Amino acid sequence: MIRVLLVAVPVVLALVGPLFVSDDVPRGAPFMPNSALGTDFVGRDVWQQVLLGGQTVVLVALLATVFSYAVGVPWGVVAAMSRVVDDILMRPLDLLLAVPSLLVLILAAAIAGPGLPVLIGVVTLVNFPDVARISRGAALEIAARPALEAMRLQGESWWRTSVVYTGRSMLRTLAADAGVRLTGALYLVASASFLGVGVPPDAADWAVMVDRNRVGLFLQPWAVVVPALLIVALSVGLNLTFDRALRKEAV
Amino acid sequence: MTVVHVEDLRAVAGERVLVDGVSFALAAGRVLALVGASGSGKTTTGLALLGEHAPGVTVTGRVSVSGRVGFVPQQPAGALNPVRRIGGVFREIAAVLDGDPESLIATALRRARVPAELLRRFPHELSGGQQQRVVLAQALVGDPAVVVADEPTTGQDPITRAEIVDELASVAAQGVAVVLLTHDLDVVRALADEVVVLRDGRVAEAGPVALLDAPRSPYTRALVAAQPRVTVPFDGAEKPPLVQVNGLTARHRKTVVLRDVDLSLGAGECLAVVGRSGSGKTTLARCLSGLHARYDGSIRLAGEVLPRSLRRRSRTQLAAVQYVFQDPRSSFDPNRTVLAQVARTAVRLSDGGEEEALAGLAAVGLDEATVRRRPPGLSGGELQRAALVRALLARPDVLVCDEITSGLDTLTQASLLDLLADLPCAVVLVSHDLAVVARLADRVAVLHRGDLVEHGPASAVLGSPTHPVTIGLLGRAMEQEKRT
Amino acid sequence: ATPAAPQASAPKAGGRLRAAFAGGGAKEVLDPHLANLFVEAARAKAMFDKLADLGADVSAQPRLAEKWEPDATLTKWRITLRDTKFHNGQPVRAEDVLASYARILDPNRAFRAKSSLSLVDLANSRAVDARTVEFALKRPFIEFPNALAAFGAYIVPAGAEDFSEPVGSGPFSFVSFEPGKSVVLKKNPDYWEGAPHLDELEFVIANEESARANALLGGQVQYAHDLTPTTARSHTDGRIAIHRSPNSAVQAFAMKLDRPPFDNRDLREAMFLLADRQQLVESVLAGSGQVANDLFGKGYQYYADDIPQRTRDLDKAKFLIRKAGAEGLTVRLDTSTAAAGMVEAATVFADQAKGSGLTIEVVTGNKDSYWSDTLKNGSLSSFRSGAMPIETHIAQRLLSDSGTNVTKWARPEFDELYRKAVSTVDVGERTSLYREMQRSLHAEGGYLMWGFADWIVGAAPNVGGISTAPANTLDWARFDKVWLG
Amino acid sequence: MTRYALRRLAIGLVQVLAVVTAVFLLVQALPGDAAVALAGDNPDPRRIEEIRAAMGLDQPALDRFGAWLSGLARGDLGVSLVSGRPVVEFLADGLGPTLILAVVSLVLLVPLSVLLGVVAALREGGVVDRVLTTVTVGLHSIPEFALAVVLIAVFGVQLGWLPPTAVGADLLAQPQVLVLPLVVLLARPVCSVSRLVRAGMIDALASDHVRHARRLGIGEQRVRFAHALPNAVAPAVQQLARTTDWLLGGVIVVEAVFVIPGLGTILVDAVAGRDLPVVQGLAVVFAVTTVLVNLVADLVGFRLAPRSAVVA
Ligand SMILES: Nc1ncnc2c1ncn2[C@@H]1O[C@H](COP(=O)(O)OP(=O)(O)OP(=O)(O)O)[C@@H](O)[C@H]1O
Ligand SMILES: Nc1ncnc2c1ncn2[C@@H]1O[C@H](COP(=O)(O)OP(=O)(O)OP(=O)(O)O)[C@@H](O)[C@H]1O
Ligand SMILES: [Mg+2]
Ligand SMILES: [Mg+2]
Repeated sequence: MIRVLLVAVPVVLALVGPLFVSDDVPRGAPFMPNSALGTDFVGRDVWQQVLLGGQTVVLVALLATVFSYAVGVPWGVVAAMSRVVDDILMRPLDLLLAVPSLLVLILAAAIAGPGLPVLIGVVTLVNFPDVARISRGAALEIAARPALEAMRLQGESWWRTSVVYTGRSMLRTLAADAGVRLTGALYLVASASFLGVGVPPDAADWAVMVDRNRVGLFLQPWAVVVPALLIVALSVGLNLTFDRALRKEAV
Repeated sequence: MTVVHVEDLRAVAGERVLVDGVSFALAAGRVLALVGASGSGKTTTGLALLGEHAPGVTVTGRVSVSGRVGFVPQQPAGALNPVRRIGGVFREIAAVLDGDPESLIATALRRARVPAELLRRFPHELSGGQQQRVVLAQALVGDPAVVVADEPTTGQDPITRAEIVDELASVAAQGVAVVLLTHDLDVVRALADEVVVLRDGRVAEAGPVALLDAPRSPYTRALVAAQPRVTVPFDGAEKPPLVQVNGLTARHRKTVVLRDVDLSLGAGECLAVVGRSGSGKTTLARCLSGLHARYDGSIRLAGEVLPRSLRRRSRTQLAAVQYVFQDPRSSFDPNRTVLAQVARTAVRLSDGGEEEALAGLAAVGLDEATVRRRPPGLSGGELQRAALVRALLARPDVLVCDEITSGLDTLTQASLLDLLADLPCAVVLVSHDLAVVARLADRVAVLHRGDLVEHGPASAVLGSPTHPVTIGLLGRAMEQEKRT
Repeated sequence: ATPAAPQASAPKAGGRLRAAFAGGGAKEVLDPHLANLFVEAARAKAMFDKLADLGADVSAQPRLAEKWEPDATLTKWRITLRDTKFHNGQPVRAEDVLASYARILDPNRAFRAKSSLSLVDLANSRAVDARTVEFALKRPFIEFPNALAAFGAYIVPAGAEDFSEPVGSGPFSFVSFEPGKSVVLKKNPDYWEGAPHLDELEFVIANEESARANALLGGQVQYAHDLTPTTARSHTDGRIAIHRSPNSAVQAFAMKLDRPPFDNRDLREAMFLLADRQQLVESVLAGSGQVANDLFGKGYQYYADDIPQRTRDLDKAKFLIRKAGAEGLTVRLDTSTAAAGMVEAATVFADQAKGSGLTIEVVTGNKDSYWSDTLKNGSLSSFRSGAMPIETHIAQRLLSDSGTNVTKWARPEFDELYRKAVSTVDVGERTSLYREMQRSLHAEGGYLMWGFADWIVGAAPNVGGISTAPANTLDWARFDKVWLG
Repeated sequence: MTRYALRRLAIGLVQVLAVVTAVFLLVQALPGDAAVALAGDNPDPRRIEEIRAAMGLDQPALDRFGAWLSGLARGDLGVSLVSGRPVVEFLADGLGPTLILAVVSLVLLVPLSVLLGVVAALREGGVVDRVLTTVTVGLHSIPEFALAVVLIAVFGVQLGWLPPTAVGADLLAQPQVLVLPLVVLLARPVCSVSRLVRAGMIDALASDHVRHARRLGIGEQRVRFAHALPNAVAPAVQQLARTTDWLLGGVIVVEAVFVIPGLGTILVDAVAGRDLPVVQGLAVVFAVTTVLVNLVADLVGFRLAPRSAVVA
């Protein structure tokens, strides 16, 4: 129940929140406690910003995670198929892993300029080598399984062996990874804001709110606490859900 | 002196009764064998002696053991910690016992015939037989009153199997009571003083080992009767070759595991491949069926060279050679129903469908309700039969079977052998069990460390073996034969 | 609601003050001619002197130069030096002044003061005697003292090239330097303006504003440079004292006059009228500043304070937009995080333009190349500038040949007015020329200057003598006048 | 094993070169250059040109890279464009604080995350496990700066128990300034490592060999820590390597908030200032540490999982 609430509250807020925001938001002085959650660092209503700000966080984190898997899983699976392809595909990733992810983040964001697509791209770029490595490991193990060999003996199509069976068998490994990876994506989005890359400094975005409103922590703590709690709730909820799903499957 | 006393042992998992009123007693230095079909409750009873039970199982009844119990689990590989050196674990075991650890360990190693230099190794650096002895030695540290050995010979070649039997015999001779859980009646005959036959958790029959020769209960009689014997078969007529293997040299990475093997097999014949563990039998079978592509030389089917890799085999070629895996469970996808998976062969390779699959499965005694379950819901024997049907639905010219009878009780095994004997296609049978080989094979190939050391008609190879390995393998089998 | 900076007790000698500044990391150097960042400027000021510096009204005040006298053509300036010494005991001589300027003007180097001093004709300048320099200028220039006060125009001993242990004539002398971390200085008891109160002064680097504030709150430093209004508001319990320097920076939007749509005067006026300056000051500067009147340098010498303040007039703006035929037009407002508050101001302004018929679309660009991009591209962009004399502002940004003419304001008659002003000796006449220039800028210029930001400095309550002069002027960050009470 | 290590080092050398080249290209691709960065607000284009010439940035990029590479071959990392100081000095300045932070973090991280992982695994699905999951995952998802801000506000400013920053402090002489930064630094890796330990421990505790070890009469504590744990930490070692990498690569946020001038700060400043030789020097340091750390992790991994050595 708690688990469900932890996930549902932020997700619902993120999805339907923007519908409840009126267009002409009165601007006031920054960090004033004059409404339910007060005003933020440029005098906007914090509650309105909370309603607006979930979409990007949830979207960026989810999309970046999805893209990391969309790129990383086929990458790893293809690499697992042949030794030659393996070297061609995996060596460059070692390289990418050898550059600290924050340097990648700073450089990529500086080159491409701000914007959500860039942020999603960068978070994907930082994450997918790891996903590729994990998938490659899982796929290598699956490829050696008699079940897959049996399917090949049956003359099964590439689609059924490589995609349906391999994909499905990797689910457990990937699910175990996904919770932490989503959390990592949320964190990267937030850190990007701290470093001033990827998002406009006054974007309505929970992660940006946490960063930009922290100067007003003593005046108007809600402007930091509410978005931070929403991010934490989402991460914790997702991880508990994945844990539970894995435990169920293991039984 | 009675060291084990079991009275009215019951084990229940939910509604299901796994063990129902089992009682027996055992004196020091004696060997008691618990025999019975797969799933009859042997392991459950054995574990009860240790005061253990599987999760979800409730055990009632009286179990009293005077002294410690040592346990030799079914798979020694799994019981050894991959990251710990052998010696370290021995010292830990000895540390919790009274007495000088060094001498305790030395005694146990001597009794299990484990050379002391193995102590510095990791488990993966040992052969299967060595692992088995190490586990036995662990059980023997500090003079246990009882040793429970669970399926100690399953999957071992005859030579190794005989060694294990000797070891257990010598342990018993040193005054330790041994409880042997097995379905291998030869081992029972060779070792046991007393036998308890279990059927569906109940004692079907109990008494001295001689009861196997004159069983009273029909179940025991069936078990004993189903056991195949090593007999020298008659020569069949020579047939034109269907499969020809020329100069086959196969590698795993850089190690050569098969060296220059030449073989041939006629249509409808059965070729048995025998040899000690690690001699290259599975590799040969996998080369034939296209699962192992790293080899030199050629494999021809009806005169045509077979592509090395499955990917390059045409549908007819795929259908022509089929393979049945040693471990049926891992060859099924646990997420789809058995029927769905078996039927795929018909769909892909012989334009059939689910009806044919159902018919084929029914023919081996698997009803629809069973096969509509997913693999975890079937027993090992059932899955083995389903795997066989899966291969047969392709209507192959050659069926390659890797060790498909090990781990099955005699009754299940017998029905499978009948099925194989009636197949119209050629069969390549990889097996440790010479009795099975003798029953089915027209030709026999003996592998030793990657070399084909003997190859010819079954009557010739089994009747007058020339290579020492063949003699060794056969000799051990015959020896056991003689004991009965 | 800001507490008045508590004036600490009477001046007291002794003690060590730690001042936290944002820094440039390990790239900082102690060469005063290379000074670029605030911390470098403050350190240079503590160890070196310029001939002149900017006073509270941002006009040049004599420093190392005791006095200056132009000749009638305004092309020969005679400067008398104070009788003082460098930290190594050598006197400050005319030769050192000429050598310092020669170093700055070296054609192969790129010191910041170079362009300000470029009108000095070095070949014809000379040392009259040890304490008198005669500068020859390439053209008449009454504001030459502004050049002497230029950022980075410090006097160093002749021949100085190695600044790992710098020697200057300033109120503090060098003790130690850890790049990116700290600089320790000690008092120069022989300083010509009187010895500093402090015995020792340490500059420490903390790039994060919150870190500077926290270090101050935690007692780890006694002076924190450049705090936000929010921090100032957060700590009103007397644990720290807040010092504000008004008119330290101007915030603006720049429209380009040489291209559509802002080549249309009506549209520019409409923009002027659209801005709700009070709201911008409230929400972007958090109230820590004042409304501006589209003119640079409020409170500075020559500022035209007689021009009435513009206020928002939406109806008139709508009318003008319609008149300019710009109804339904979308204008792109380029901004970036290159300077604090620019993006926020852009968003607020875009909101204010809603319902005017004109749509403002805020585009956040790359911060690293923003200033060079904004010079060439776009038609409307965010702008911010620190304090400098109004003359300098005009010379750098508003003449036809100015290097950083963002608004592309290029008018021969305006250039002529400027030329006239800088060659007019009479102050009253000069002032009226500056006012005329400012009137035309106010009426039809390209800068929509909406606010002046306060500069905020925090200090421990016991620190006295902190001035509230605008940033970059003489009394800003001037630690020889500061004491620990 | 030695041959394996040597081969890896050779590959590592190629990787370092590739990283350096990639970083060079990336920095070239950045908008603006050191001259633009140095010119500051409202720069005069003429001045930018002058600075460019003074820095030698008017030379073709390829020539500059070539010169830098040949310097590298002689063990010379060049001098900073902006300050003219040798790059080696920068790295030496930043390495001290970074090493102190990294070493102390690791010394605390390993036992702490192993302990938490083991405790959670022993109580799998129970209240303790869920609380630990919630707390560690919660900490994992809070951005570092948010955690730092709260800790500083509470313990540094309001309660005044600990110094809120490390400004101007000598890290070794005043270890109390390290307390808050370490708490922030540890929050994330403790989660990722302890969750891996937990997962590994759950698998290991359910394994046949652990069950068998219990049967052999080995004490429960020994079974847990000498039999199950070594199997559980093998996957965590890889994660530890990545953490070490991250710690050595400069922990930008923590360094900024607590004013600890380490490699991360130098990196950010150098990128912002387009000080290419310094960025390149840092890239060399990061790439070399990555190669070494991963090599060490793999060697430790082989020790922990002897079977994999056969495969490698
Ligand atoms: N936890 C459990 N819940 C329900 N049934 C179980 C459980 N554990 C074992 N069983 C069932 O109990 C029966 C007896 O199992 P046991 O392992 O004792 O058989 P066995 O005689 O050792 O068989 P095998 O020869 O295959 O090893 C089997 O049918 C098995 O499926
Ligand atoms: N994947 C592998 N990598 C490396 N060596 C292997 C691999 N698989 C098998 N081998 C080695 O190849 C040799 C032959 O193996 P194979 O599996 O063919 O033996 P087998 O005769 O089937 O033995 P068993 O009776 O134990 O099943 C053995 O020495 C084995 O260790
Ligand atoms: Mg069993
Ligand atoms: Mg085999």
